[in-house]
Amino acid sequence: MSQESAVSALEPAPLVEGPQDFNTITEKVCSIVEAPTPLAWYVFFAIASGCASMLLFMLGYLVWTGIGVWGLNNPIGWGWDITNFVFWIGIGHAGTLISAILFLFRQKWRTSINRAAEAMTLFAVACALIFPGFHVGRIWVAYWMAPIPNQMGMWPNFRSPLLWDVFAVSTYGTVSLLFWYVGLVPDVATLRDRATSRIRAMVYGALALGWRGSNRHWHNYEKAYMLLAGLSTPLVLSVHTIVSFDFAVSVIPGWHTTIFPPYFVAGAIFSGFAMVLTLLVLCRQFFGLKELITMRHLENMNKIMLATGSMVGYAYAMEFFIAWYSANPYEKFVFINRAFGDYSWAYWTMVTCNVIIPQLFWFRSLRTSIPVMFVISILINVGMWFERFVIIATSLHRDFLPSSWAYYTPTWVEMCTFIGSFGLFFMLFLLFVRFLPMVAIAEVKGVLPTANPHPDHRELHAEAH
Amino acid sequence: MSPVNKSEHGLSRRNYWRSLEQLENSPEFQRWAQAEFPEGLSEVISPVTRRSFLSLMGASMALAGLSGCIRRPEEHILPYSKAPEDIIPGIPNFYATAYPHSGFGVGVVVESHEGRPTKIEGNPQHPFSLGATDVFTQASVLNLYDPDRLTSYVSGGQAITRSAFVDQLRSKVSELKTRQGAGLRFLSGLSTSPTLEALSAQLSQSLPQAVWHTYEPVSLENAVAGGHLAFGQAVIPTYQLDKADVILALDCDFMGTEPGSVLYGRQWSRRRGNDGASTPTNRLYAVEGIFSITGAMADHRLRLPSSHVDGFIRALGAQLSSQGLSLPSELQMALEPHRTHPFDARWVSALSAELLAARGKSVIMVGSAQPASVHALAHALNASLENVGQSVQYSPAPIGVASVANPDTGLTGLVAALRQNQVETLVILGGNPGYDAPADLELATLIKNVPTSIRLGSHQDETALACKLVVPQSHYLEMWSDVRALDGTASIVQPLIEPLYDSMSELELLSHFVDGASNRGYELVRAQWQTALGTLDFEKRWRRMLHEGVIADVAAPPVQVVLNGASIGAGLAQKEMPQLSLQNLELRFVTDARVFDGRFANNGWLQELPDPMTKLTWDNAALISPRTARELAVKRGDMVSLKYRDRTLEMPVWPMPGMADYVVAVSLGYGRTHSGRIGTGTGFNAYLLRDSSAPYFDAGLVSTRTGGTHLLATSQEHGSMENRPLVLEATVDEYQKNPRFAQEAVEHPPLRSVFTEHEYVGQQWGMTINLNVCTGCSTCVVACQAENNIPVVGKERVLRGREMHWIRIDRYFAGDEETAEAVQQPMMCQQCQNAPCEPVCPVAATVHSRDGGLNDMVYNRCIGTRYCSNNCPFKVRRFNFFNYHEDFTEIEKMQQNPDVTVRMRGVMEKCTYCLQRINSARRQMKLSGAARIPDGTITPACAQACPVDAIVFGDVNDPESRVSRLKARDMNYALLAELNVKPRTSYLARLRNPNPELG
Amino acid sequence: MDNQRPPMEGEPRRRPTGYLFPAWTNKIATAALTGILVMGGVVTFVVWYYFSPKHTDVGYQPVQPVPYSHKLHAGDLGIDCRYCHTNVEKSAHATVPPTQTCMNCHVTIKKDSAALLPVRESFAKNIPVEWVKVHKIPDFAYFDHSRHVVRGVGCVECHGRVDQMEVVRQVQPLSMSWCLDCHRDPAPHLRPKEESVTQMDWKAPSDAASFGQDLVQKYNIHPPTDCSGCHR
Amino acid sequence: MADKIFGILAEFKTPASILDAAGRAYAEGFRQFDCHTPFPVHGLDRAMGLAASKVPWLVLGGGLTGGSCGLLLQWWTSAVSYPLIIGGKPLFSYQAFVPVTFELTILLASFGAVFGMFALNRLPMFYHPIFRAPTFHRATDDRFFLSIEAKDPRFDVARTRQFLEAIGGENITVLEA
Repeated sequence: MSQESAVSALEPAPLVEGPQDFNTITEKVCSIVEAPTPLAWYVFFAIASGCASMLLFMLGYLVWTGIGVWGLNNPIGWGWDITNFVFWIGIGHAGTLISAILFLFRQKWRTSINRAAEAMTLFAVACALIFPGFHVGRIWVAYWMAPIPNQMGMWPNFRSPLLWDVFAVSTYGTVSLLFWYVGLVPDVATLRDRATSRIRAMVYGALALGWRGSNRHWHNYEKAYMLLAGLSTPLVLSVHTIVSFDFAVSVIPGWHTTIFPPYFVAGAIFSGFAMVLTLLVLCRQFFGLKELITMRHLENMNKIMLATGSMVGYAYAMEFFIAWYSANPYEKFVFINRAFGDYSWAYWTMVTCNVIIPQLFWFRSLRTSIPVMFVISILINVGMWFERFVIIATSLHRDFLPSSWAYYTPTWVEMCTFIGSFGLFFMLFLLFVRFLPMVAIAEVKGVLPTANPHPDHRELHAEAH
Repeated sequence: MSPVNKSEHGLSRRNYWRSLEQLENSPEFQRWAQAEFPEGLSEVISPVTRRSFLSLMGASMALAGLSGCIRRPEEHILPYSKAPEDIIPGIPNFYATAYPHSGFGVGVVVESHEGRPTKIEGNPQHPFSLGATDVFTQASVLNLYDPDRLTSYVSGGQAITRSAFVDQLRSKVSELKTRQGAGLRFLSGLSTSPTLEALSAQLSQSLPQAVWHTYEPVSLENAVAGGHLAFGQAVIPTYQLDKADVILALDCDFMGTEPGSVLYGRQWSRRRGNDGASTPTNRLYAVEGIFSITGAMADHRLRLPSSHVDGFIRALGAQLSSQGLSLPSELQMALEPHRTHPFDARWVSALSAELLAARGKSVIMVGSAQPASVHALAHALNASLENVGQSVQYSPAPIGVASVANPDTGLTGLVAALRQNQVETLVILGGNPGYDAPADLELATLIKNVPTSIRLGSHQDETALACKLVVPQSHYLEMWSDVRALDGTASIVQPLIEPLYDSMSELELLSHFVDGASNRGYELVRAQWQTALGTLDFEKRWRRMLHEGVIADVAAPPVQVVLNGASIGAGLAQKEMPQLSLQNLELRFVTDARVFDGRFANNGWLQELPDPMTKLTWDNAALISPRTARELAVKRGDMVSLKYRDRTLEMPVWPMPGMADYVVAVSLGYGRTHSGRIGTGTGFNAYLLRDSSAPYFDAGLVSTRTGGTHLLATSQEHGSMENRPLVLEATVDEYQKNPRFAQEAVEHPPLRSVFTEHEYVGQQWGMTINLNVCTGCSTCVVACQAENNIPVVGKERVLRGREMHWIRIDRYFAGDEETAEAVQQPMMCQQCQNAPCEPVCPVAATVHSRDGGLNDMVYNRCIGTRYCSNNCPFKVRRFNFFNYHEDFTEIEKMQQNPDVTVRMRGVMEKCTYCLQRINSARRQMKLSGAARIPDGTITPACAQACPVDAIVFGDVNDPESRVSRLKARDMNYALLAELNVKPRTSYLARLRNPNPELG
Repeated sequence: MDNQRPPMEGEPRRRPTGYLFPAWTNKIATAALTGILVMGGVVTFVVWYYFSPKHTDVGYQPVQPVPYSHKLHAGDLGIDCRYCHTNVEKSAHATVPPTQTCMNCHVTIKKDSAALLPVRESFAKNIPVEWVKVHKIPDFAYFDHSRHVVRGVGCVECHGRVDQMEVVRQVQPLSMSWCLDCHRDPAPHLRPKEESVTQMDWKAPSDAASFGQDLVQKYNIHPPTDCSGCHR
Repeated sequence: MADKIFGILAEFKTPASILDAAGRAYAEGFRQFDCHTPFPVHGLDRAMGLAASKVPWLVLGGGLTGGSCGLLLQWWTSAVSYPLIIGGKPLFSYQAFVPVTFELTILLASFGAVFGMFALNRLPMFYHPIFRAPTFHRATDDRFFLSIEAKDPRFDVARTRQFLEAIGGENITVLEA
């Protein structure tokens, strides 16, 4: 008895708060989708889709007129385009990471946030793909990057990091989509079974593929899900590693850096979690999911951000150390130029947002304050965007021969394109929260105390840790 | 600005300093950068139209080989109806002719594709070309296809037919005949054409009262006048610099804008370790106020305002005579007072010592800007130093040159006549006096008052607008004529193409006045030479002179000269040097290195060509020394109002290191009001300040800041080498102490590739660039542009950093900003054997060739990721941000080289070592069945045009080839070799040859 | 989407009764799968064949302004190709002959034929005959006739039996990979210099491949497969 | 044929009870039976005596195919089909071919996992007799069902129904095929 209490004292905050049974979970999550559309949703959706259509216009104008409508020039061949690409890909990391890695580590707290995170991953990857796709000078022949037999007898060059990107990002997108959909099937079935109109029932029914909760299915399902998680884990790490190769493989000082892969992955997770947090904080306010997305979830994410943020900070420091230690005048110059050159404003924005501000999370009070974490999460995304910009622009605008040095300023086209990509992202996310269960119902039920068929075991607690 | 300060690096011998400003940070750049299509020049590219967009799509489909679904559009082949002789479609023909540049001829060989002249090369047979050219000659072909050329005859603003004009002219001439041609005046640019001289001689028979005036904005009149003073005859000095151990250039940019630069540059370079000895064997002293490319190549350079050069040469003369040089007594007397002088005594004495030591092997050259007295004294010193007949020779000055100097037959004479309304008919042949006459003469307004004014000109320009009758003038590639070179060597100017428009040449127009008959240029020129050479097997000689482009054995023998000390001494009447200060600046008019005197203002190639020293494009600016700039509290781009006498001109300033203080140098030829789509409104018209009494320089200028600013587009923002081992240089002594200094400067651990590298067998191409002789004159840049269909992009795109030149000439400053030294480094694709651009391309659009071992850029495979450019350590790749060829007129298209693909929008391009030339050589080899291409067969456009022969191309696998021998030299080094990219282009380090006395 | 209020607790949920989907829907999956596979195959084939020059360009046979018969001139009369295509050995272009060349004979032969009217007009008025281009390669590919002909590649290799064509027709795809095939293995397409390249029915005495191999050695023929071989 | 029977369905309230029921059914000797639960109930596989899943083998197969095809493709295109010298690197520069090989391995492996899983589960199957049961919609909400199929040799409508009642099943329904 005393032992009982001792143990229960050690138990962490529950993953699902308040008196919950299976049905209340179902109700809570499904009612969001079934309830009449709130006016606010329409407002947000209008804004988001507006921006998204601006994106369309900008891309059309670009293809019509030429890359010249962007601010790029001779030394600086990449600017906001690739910056945005890396930025979005980075954001796209948290989803699969939360789903896969935390799943493998049996981190049950992931259950109520992974669905939204995965969705966010997909939409971020969709936004990311736009930029490498459209930054090419002749998009109408971009398909030459695919190994399709052709009358020229030509093949893509598999030594090019850009081609690695094509494979990495598309694989990542595909696998994340499958992962997300597999997770969705049982929950869509729930929606199907609750549907009150035939159309809804048909639509959800089609998506549910006739799922009937059969345990013989669960049997394969769980195995497949676990393996997917196992596959996605190296995948998620590989994607940003390969994105970092775009730079690491080159010869340009400031790009040619071996620390990039781990540093990029850490940064990606960092920014990814920040974006998830931003969205979830909003969602749980709007849709009253406070009991499902608990403070413990948020706090855990903040801890991860603190950790990854510090890793990124370490990477920044290490770059400088190596630049000095290598005694390579070009390297040395590039990094001093980063901190004090024409783009120092960008550099210091980056350092402030990515390294200094997240340190506030050392304090529990700040870590658990909704407004604070919301603001910080946004600042982190700003900082991470600047990180990519700094790496790309500062390295290109001061390379080997001073004679070719120049400066890069974006045009309104680039800016609107970037804003537009946010429009697309939020548009997709709004559609998601409107029509699909944003919390993994079945999984959450699985972590309820009552879900355990052997209450006499300690397994529950063991697993909850 | 980068924080790295000089002291931090010990890399290089000399401490390099930073660019004066960083345009990036200036507010107006920011403002400008916001606007997507900023104001400024927009004449070059218009936004893409739907049509062209679709055509692009079409093209791309074709590339993809998917044109299928729809049958391809029907194309037609239009064969000749009657095939012309010796034109084989697909094989260019070459014809010799000569380019008359401000009167003097440069022999050229013109490449013609199916009857379209496309490219100008130097004529190796011609003494003032030797196979090379200058920028102007290179660019002159573009003027032929200038879409703004005058296409019809104009009478009082109305277009009329040629015959209508000819009728008017006939009646006019007959009327003039009745009064012996009284009231008839001709005004022409300088011409040395024997045929023209003959015609004007006949003219003085038929119309004895007519007067002929000659005017050139920039010419040799001072030199000739100086010759008069010195020798009492009209002579032009020509030099043989390869015979000179010591060269003193007084305000004389003989490698740049002075006449004969091609020859003089080559001669000078022969003694700079170009051929034979690997180290310089001559020493160049330069005294100048502006920083010219000649000054940049000098071993010793003295900053001196042009107005002080007079004093300097007197001081030098005095010094020489005091050191025992025997001068005519009057002269010696005159020089006596100048034994004391304000100049660097060590410098002067060391110089005179060297000159004396090198008697007969030295040269004193004086720039055309200097007054006659200075020239005269220089003539005297050269003569006394026994250089005449050795390194200096004199040839008779053509009538034209003499008449420029002569007030009666010069412009002033005409103006006087105009002012007294003595002119009834004015015929203006060529030139553009309405624009480039000194402002005080107000010529344009005077011309308007002339009852009958006939203008022969290529454009509806400032002069044409002032005239009643305008006659379209033939381009020299469209006409028959002849011309003399500086030394009198004559060449036939033969047409490459029928006149594009129904235009006339000077000769053709003139012949109407002579005998009222409209003779064709051909008959005139041929007749002239028949009389000159006699009919004895004339046909054969005629053909030969046409074929060779030089008329052998008719060059006048060198003139024997006798010094006239008295008149020189008289010329040296006591004259105070002006004391320059902020309130009394020197105004120096400079011949522009790009648009010359304005005649090239509408030439896109030259407008976009960066100035060799300032790297400024599409503009001219008031150049001042950094110190003067500080004292005037102005920085780059600030507008100042220049007040000289009663005239003012507003223009932006450009602080230029190495300039003499209190000198404001403004280049002529900009600010045209009626030039065409390219030239109108670019830059600022310096002629508005020019005064006929002091055409080249004068003190008394006041500059005040207006507060406005002007965006100046430069192709190189950063002037410092940041102490990186890029351009390597040493003095001859240092080199002899350590011949491997260059390799040691780029020292790096032994480079090993993780891969077993490919082995390149057979003929493998490589290049060396000799920084020892490269003056940065930029002829190669224009030659490359002409050869490779490189587009002109316009000022705002240069500001964006999107210029397309395949060759970038990097100019770095060294030393402190007062006594700055400058080095030049042509930078084009280095054809790296392990090219970093290749592996990053996702579609293998840039790969390495097996035969030749070059870095191929396959435009039609490129999808435009720009990754290759990002990864290029030399940043020599150029991206087509827009479709620059889109709105080419049919006329402009005629210039393009059919052997080079015209690049579409969205693809990368770069230097190919003139692949088309390599391929045609290989083709010849295959057809002839030969095993290999002999060394020297292939010459890239840049190498062929280079006046100083700095660029050498050849087979690096053949140890006997010239390029291999140069690469074997110990001052040969590869740039950024430590990256193990193995560039095929390497550089020969620069050696300076300073006087130990002044060391 | 239907905005229906969520049912209250305990209230029986109104849902569609009976089967949502009929039994046949179970076949959809397999049907769709096979469908996709089949369609994929078809599309691939269509693109592969119908979008390739083999289909789009081969067989192109436009109507010419003058009914000139290569069969008659080159075939029956046996006029050598080079009589008209004079520069084929000198230049990149084989050159379509000037009207002059036609008139060399046709001033006397068939000098009033209606079919030759355009030719006579062209000659008289000095305006070109507008022949329709049959063999077209893109502007960025620099093909050189002389280089091939002089090295012993017969006209027939690319142009087919022109001597049997009333109206000229394209017989080869002239696509890049088609060029490469020969550049990688020139042997079967070569003939000795002694033999005339214009002889349409030339056959190698022995097996073409091995026979050509000797020629490759003899003339040291190594056609470029570098990009710069054809693109500049 | 309306009289044809698919099986019998019984409803349970808690994970514990379904686990227990499954165990009993297995002990009773039933093999052709199944449980339907809103979420995977821990231990149910063991109770139903399910053999290990075959999904891992499909994943392995997919992975191997992806990897080998990927590498083969890159080798053939860059070293055999059109060997181009690129950046002085060998024609088959395997170091550079790792990323694509890796990505393709993952891609096909996950195809194996997902599509394999659906195939093994015979999904999609939009039509199934069990959907007839009036309360079965709660199988995806908060109820646990046990269905014993007619094709089980030991199946007999009456006795099986009794058995289900005995183990505490509620609203027992006979499902027509």
